[in-house]
Amino acid sequence: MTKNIYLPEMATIQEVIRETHNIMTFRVTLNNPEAMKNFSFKPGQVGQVSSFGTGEATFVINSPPTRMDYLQFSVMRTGEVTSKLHSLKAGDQIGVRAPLGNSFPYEDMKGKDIVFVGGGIGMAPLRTLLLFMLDNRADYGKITLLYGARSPVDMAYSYELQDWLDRDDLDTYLTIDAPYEGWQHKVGLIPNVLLDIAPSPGNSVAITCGPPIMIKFTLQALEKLGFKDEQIVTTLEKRMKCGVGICGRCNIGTSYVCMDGPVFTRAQLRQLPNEL
Amino acid sequence: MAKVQFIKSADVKPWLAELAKEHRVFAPSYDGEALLFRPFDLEQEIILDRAATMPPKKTVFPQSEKLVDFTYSKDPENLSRVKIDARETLPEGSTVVFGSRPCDARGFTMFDRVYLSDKNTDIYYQARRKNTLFITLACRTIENTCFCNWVDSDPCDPTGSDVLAIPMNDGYLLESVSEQGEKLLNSKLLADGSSRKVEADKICQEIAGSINNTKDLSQAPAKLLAVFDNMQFWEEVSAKCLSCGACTYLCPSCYCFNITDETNGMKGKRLRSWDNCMSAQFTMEASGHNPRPTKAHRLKNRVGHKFSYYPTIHGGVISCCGCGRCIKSCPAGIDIREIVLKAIDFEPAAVEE
Amino acid sequence: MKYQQELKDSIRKALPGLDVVIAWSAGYDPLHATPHFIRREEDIDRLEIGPFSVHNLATYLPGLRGKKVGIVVKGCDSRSVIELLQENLINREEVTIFGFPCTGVVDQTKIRKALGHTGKVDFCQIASQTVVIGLGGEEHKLRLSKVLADKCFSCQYPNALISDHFVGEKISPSVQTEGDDDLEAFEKMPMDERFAFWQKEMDRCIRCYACRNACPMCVCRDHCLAESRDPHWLSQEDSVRDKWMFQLIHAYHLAGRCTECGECQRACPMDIPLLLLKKKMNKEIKELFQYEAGVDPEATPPLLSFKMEEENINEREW
Amino acid sequence: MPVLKGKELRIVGFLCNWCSYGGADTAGVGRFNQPTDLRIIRVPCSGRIDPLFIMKTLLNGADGVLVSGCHPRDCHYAEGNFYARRRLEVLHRFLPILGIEPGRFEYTWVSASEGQRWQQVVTRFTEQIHKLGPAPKIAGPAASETLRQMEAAL
Amino acid sequence: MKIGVFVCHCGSNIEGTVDTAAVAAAAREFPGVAFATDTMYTCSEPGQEEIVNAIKEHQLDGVVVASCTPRMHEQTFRRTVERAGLNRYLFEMANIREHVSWIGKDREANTNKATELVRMAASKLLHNRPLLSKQFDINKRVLIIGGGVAGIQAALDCAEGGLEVILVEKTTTIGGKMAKLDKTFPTVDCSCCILGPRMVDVAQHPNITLYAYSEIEEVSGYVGNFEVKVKKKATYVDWDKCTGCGICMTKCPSKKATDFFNEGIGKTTAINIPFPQAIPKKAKIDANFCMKLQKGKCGICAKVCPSGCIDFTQQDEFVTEKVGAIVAATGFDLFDWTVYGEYGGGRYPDVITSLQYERMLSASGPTGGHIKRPSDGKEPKNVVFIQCVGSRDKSVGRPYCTGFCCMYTAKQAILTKDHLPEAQTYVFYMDIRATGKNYDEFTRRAMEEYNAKYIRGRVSMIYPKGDSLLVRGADTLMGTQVEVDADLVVLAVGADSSAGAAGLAEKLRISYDSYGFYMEGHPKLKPVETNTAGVYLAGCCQGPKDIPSSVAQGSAAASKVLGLFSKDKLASDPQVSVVDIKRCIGCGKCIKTCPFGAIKEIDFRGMKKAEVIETVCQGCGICTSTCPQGAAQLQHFTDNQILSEVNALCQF
Repeated sequence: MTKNIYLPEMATIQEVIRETHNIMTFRVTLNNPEAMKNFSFKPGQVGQVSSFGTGEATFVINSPPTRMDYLQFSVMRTGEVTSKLHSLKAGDQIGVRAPLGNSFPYEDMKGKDIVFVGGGIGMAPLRTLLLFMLDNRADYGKITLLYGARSPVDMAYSYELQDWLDRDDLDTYLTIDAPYEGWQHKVGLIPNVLLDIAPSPGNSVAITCGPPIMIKFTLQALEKLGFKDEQIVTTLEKRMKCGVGICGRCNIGTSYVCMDGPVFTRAQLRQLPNEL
Repeated sequence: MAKVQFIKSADVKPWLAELAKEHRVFAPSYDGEALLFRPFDLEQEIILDRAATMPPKKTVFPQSEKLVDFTYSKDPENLSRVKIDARETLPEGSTVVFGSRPCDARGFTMFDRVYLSDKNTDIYYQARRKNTLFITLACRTIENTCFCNWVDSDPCDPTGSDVLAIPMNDGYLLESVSEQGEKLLNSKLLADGSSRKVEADKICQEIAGSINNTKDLSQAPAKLLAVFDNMQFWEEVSAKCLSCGACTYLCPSCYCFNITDETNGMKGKRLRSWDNCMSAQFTMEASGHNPRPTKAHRLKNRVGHKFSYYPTIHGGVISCCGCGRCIKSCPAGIDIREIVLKAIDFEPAAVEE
Repeated sequence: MKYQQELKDSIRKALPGLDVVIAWSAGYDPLHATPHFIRREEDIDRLEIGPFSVHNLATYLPGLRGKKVGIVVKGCDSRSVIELLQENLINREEVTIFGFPCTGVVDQTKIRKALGHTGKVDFCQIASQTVVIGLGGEEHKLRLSKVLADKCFSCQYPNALISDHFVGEKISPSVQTEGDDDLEAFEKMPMDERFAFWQKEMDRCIRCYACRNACPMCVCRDHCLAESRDPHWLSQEDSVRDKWMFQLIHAYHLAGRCTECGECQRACPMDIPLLLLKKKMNKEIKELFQYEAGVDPEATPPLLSFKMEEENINEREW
Repeated sequence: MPVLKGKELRIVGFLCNWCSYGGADTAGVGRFNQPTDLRIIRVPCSGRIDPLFIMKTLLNGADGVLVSGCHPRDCHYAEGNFYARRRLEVLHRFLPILGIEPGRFEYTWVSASEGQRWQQVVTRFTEQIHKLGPAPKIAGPAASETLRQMEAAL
Repeated sequence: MKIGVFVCHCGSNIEGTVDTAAVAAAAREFPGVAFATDTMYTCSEPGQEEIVNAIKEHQLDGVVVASCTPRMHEQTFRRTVERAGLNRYLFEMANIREHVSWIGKDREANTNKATELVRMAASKLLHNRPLLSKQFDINKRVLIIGGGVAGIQAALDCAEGGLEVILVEKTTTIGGKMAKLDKTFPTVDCSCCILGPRMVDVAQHPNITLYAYSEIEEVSGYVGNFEVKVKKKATYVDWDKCTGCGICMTKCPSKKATDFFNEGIGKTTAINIPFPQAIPKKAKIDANFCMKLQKGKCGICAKVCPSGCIDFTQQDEFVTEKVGAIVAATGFDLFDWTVYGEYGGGRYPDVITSLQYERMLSASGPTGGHIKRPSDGKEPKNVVFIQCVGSRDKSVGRPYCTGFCCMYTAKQAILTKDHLPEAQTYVFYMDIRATGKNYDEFTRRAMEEYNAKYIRGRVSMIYPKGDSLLVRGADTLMGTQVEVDADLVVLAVGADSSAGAAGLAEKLRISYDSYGFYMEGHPKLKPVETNTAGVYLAGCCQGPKDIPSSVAQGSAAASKVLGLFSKDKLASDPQVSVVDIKRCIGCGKCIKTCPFGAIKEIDFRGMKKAEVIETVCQGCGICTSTCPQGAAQLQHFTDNQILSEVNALCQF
């Protein structure tokens, strides 16, 4: 029998983590053990998470495929569905349609130096790839992470940051927009800090994700550092409903963000009509 | 070899009554001042000499349908443990649509490429599509808004139909197009029509001859992309647009939809309902950001999708069947033909001035 | 139309000071006109006014705020302009109004009803009392009075009530002949039949919201309750209840604001008699408050104001 | 949830908090017997009662809707019931066009001290609704296209 | 949301006719309900503890209590859930006592109805959101409107409490009605002697600013931050210089000016100080009678004034005061008795009002304390008092009892005998209302010691008879007609609301009853509050009352103000309207209809939008039902909340 692309898998929230005042992370497992066991996805793929009665919203699976105890979604409160999700607790039931969309070109990145540049909730898609690469550390060259947020309290995954800072095989830089008492890391806007760190474009790929304004200036900074369009990878967000390229709202010209995205290289983005 | 049968005008209703014993049968009849595909009713007059207000889109793609039925249930031991049972509700039974036009039936082939692709199968669509048969009526009158000939079709085009009926002076020549269609042509009310095939072909030729002014739209995909960033162009062509959904909802090939949840007590449903790319809400994100903030952006996407993006993805097939309902029913009289031609004729130099 | 040339001259003179002038031009066939946005000198030639100038162009004004806009109005359209001014939804200094004496516009549904269908119109000639329509090679002659919109029979304001440029001679309003016959007839029907009537009519609504978007007073536009989840008045279900409820929302939000231009009904692709609801609302508003929308730019719609003592509302006796 | 079959009809009340809700309380305190059909929704002011709530309630199948606020001039918010009076009166007169008996909706003014009057209002309105009987119901969504299809198929 | 439902037995009040256990059982099936039980007395200490414990044990984040009316215990339970760590607005009540168990005995119907009310409450609760108050600064100054005894009391109490007080008085002197009285009942002590010192205290108190002969022009703002525009009416006398010496009065040639203080008994000069103890003791020119102002000739006062304070060019002046609270103590006016044709309608000079009689009795009054008939100055022999003139009389639209007329009539009967031992007094009365301390004893004395003849019955007509009057009435106890010859008739005129009461109420945004008396917040529990936060009432503006009650209310209002100001910041009520800026199209309909001016237009990135001023919004929700897009939503009564109640009830 043909799979019903609209029928979610039922899942249980195992753990809820409050990240910031408006971001919560949900760790979920599929109720059907068979389905959970067979679940496979690639870093960067997304899922449609349902609160039945409210609706669905799209989130990247931000746990890596190498750690399958649970699937993790981080949810920033913006609208009806995200507000509803924020009211849920461990043990509550949700629906998941995943994996959807494309993934980061992690195969093509093998042997390369990797530069992650994440801002705010934009850290979520980077996290999955970062952890995946750390779990396959030998496959990749030098890995640099620059993660910025407005202030320390706006920084998601704060409980993991120390780990990342402590690792020898990962260069982690944290930055906030303005000085804050007790903050021992960098202060400044992400693009400026990026220019300070000045990662070499040589054999590198930069992966950046964050709010539109940050992306805009980060792309400029990367360009200044000598990164070519093919070396820059980012993800797009659009309003989605079906998640499978049918319902007709997330296209940019001929590309459907839900199917052909959400991951695009800057070179690919330049090919798309200008409608972000 | 197609089965060819003939039916006298007077026998149409009895034949439909026969078919109605096995299938849900829809035929065009008046509801108020609107000519709609309505459940066949012996008492109702069937109107076949003019195009229906609405295509029979609803028969395969309902205005609103349930995708998922869900029920909450509580663990009596621990009321806060709530289980959710979510199940699909697939349509059953078969349907025959009588009196659809070639453009109407062909519209579903635009759906097919998306809803039944190698990547995805929409099982709700599939269930209805499979079980809905179209007895399509070739057009004898070409209306002012008709332009099927621009989009690689013609008034006798059987694409997407199961039976093609060619109107003759005393009745209809019924030609099976699909196997399922052939099965419909087994009634005692029908007579072998092979002898009148030549006559019918002639009628078709005559009709085809009565349409002229075919336009070549092969440049449309590229040309529309070329004017993508020319917002002045789109603002001008969309100036009179009211951003309503008349064009999209009456379009046999518009297939966009929305998904919304409704609950009532411990029960709820996930609905799939028609959505309209001309509405600002269509792409409005929860943050308030809208990639298509103005009607110019939205009309650009509608025209672009039909005449550029879709053909680019689907081997050059334009996602418009030329029925002209969007022109006829537009409260502001927007003519999509004009826009496409204008884009094709557009000389970038003109932007400079 | 007699004053067409004069109107064109008037627009030609004003155009240099305006971003756009909204008028009408010929539509896709001889039976239809379409709104026409004049931006350049050469656009003026295509302007046409006459019995097919059905569209109420005032609908476009709120969307053009911030621009210098010229607009050609029939008498009835001018009431919508007044109403928009009254509600501060447009700025008077940004709008230049061109008026002309209107002798009535056609109702396409009536023509279609008279001819069966109007898909293949070859030509259309309009004389003072008759319309001759060429349809699929045949000629059909119709009395103009048979195909004019209902609102034209009871029209009290054939000349623009407000205008900066008025071409032609003002004409006096036609004597009320038909008025709200349909409303009167409808109100004679038994309750259950009325209830059934609306169920049947609303059933074919496709929720395209052409009624709303064509309405010059439906100013919420992108923020309409129809699609909103918060507040969540309606589901997206294809149900008579939701579709009917929307029409009640529309009618109620227009109470005391509706000028009965009839665009809701004209725009409806399914020909649902939506104007009936508005006529009823207006009748009651008029009876209760002696108020008519779109006549006085300084007035306040009656449901946005009150009197301590209401002359026509009896204190409830129980 | 169904109404008690044969006993009750579905009557919904919208009452302002300051006067009429208090009046209903006073009636309770005074043990003034009333029919049990009415279910009261409390709102701060009759001015808060969007007439569309009443339409929605009626279209949802209520058999009657009763609105009550402070007497004109006694509004807790000074002007709320003046607006309400106009809006509710318009609604009352509008309902017949829909084929809904205007008697299915009434509005009135009851102060917090008028317990006895509240008893009379409820009793009278409930009687009126029972006299009118159950309201005609809109066929649900299933009934539109699908039901017709089914009917046609049968 | 995890909801806990508590269905209260209220002893047998509810349980008697509602199966509360069944209601709780049914509630367990409702969406979101994670816990439901029935309890004996939910509002009791153990009942509330049960809620707190359940919230903790079951991790509830919303509570429904089905019990009595929310007007009774909503606050109680809000505090309960707050104690358990929930936001107080994540609570709903179902009224199953007043609206169910007490109004019917059909247990099946009641149980079903109670269940539905719980279902409604739970449905609404699912849409409730935590609401938080905002803190704002307050201006600890108080405005008191009206300088009668109630206003004086309030002003002094506030000033003593350390507050800055602005006292605004309409006439040129404070003192109000009490200053006009000769003696007070039941002690018969001198009114002016007890009030006078308090008036002086007002004048001398460093915390009190007095604006006499001033009125309130405009009030804006909200509790804690009102802005009040006061109109200081032109007196044509520079009060900074006027010493109140009174020389101007002795020289003023225009001696026919209306003597308002003396209730029109006699005339006064165009420039005058109303009475010797006036506070402030300043002269004012009555422009209607001043020859200089009327005809441009005269100006004698200017010439004789030793301090040169006369200024014929003076104009009204406006001052703006910022205050945090307002006490309205605007008093009352006498009922216009001339509507009574049977009493002569004002045609007989010897039919006077009780207050005119007081002036006549007063030693500082126009007659120097001698009782004289206005017509001929003779001492009356028979004085007839008629009670309930403009009280308890539906025919003149005054069905209420003024309450103090019985007492002052008894007092005046006594004083009449004191002044004119030969005189005979008659009192026509309906009932004697003498319910205060020592009151009934006092009326008894009038009858028994002072021989006032009390006749129970209404007067049907007063006829002129020679140079006296004939009073005809009924004696309902005897069942006979009586006729009394009267030299003087004193009408016990009832209290009417003050002439400007309605206008001021609208400025203060408080409500008033059909007679023009201001509405208190609650007839029992909030006697001096109004429904507008920060505005309080004292004295007769709320309804007729005697001096002790007025003083008590003055003190009560002052204590309310002091209580309010005991905090440095106030918390706003979060049940206010909020505009969703994304939905707002800036049409301004809400601004037009808001009764409180609580919505303003703002510019948001070049677009017009509406914004609610939280502290001004009173939470009526008119904007919400006006806004066509549903952009303005009254918190806690949003469209979705009300719709969820509707849907819980009817979705067939």
